[in-house]
Amino acid sequence: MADKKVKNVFVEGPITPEKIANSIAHHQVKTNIGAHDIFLGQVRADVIEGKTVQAIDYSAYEEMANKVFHEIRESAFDKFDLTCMHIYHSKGLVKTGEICLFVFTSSAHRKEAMEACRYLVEEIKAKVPIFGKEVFEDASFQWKVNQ
Amino acid sequence: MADKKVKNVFVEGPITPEKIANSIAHHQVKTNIGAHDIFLGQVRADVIEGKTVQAIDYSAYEEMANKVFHEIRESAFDKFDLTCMHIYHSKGLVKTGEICLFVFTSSAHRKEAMEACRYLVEEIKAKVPIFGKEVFEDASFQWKVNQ
Amino acid sequence: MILKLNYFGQIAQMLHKEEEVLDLPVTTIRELKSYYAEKLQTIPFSVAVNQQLAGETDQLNENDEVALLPPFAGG
Amino acid sequence: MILKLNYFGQIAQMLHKEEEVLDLPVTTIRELKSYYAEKLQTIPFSVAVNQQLAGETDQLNENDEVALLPPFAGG
Repeated sequence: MADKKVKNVFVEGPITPEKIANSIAHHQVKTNIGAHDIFLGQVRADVIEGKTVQAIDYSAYEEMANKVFHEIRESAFDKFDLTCMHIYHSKGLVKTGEICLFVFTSSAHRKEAMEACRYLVEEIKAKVPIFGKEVFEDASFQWKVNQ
Repeated sequence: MADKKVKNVFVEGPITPEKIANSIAHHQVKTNIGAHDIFLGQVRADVIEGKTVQAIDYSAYEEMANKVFHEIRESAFDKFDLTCMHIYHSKGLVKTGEICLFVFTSSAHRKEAMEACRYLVEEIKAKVPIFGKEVFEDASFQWKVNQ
Repeated sequence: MILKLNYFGQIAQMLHKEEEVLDLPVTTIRELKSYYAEKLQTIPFSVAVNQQLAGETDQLNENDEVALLPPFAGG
Repeated sequence: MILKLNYFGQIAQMLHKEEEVLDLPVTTIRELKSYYAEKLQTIPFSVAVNQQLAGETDQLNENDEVALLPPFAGG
């Protein structure tokens, strides 16, 4: 079910639990699915030199990012026997405790769904031009860098 | 945050997307979490000798199953640096497309959450005394066996 | 030896009951398994004693809660 | 060579702009990188040309869309 059209992965602000529930519910008609794996990235209240992160302000080179997301999706469909795959990433402000990344893989069997999900998360972290400003309580900030 | 009390893991009937959303929402106050991994088992409409599965009727040796779930939880807390862990499994009838297993791990970092989730799913499939009757459209059935 | 027996899934279906108390001529899990092997024909099963999986050479005790467990299907 | 430059994140912040068109004395990514290295000081960056990550020896062409990308932070 690889889809050739480049989709918009970005969501303004946090990804809500309701959006995740709706996405799960939409898959209940696909009765060839036996396993879903969902990865959620949540903004952490890290303490850096005595100051606590309040939010991350995400920006991206959106047009390129959506193309890279598309390439990552296509390569995952090639590597793994998946029924469905969905990726959403926040742009703009996401507060601590809120969700900024939602990766959703579905397959007949658990192994494929789990391996694909992990692959996608690593690829996204490494390859997509998304930038994050960690904003502290006193409105100072620092630029986040993925490990 | 290992919990010594044996919890009841069983839910009557399918696990709803709303339950999953609520569970995610409850973790938004835990701002030391950076990554969640969620595994969902969904009942597949397998075709076996020309007959299509309509539902799985789950039963369990419940008291022992809850103890085994507890042991699996404790061992996962020992092995992985987790903030939270939740497991729910259906009993009774779960129709195709509905969710019968919900495993939810949370950690500061993605690696721990993902490895723990995978560990839990494998342990659950191998060790918990849960039984499933695959019911076909003509009301005949066969007993499911985990691979 | 008096044992409280619990049957599950396909085994309960085949034996037409979920539990019974029996006085059985067995003292180990191996003996119990061979006692049931013929009743259960081709159904593979494991045995739990007092809600713990038991090994072949484990001893049984009077009034133990014994469960006959067909293959697991959780998830 | 006329290039359409796009700056992101920390780079946009440091240069006080998100885009500009410049005529730069560079023909390869390596030359472009050394041109910007001193402006951007310690910020590591990669370069995308027409929305594809570019290698050091890639050639630039007139009117290319060039993006300077600081370290990624998605997820």
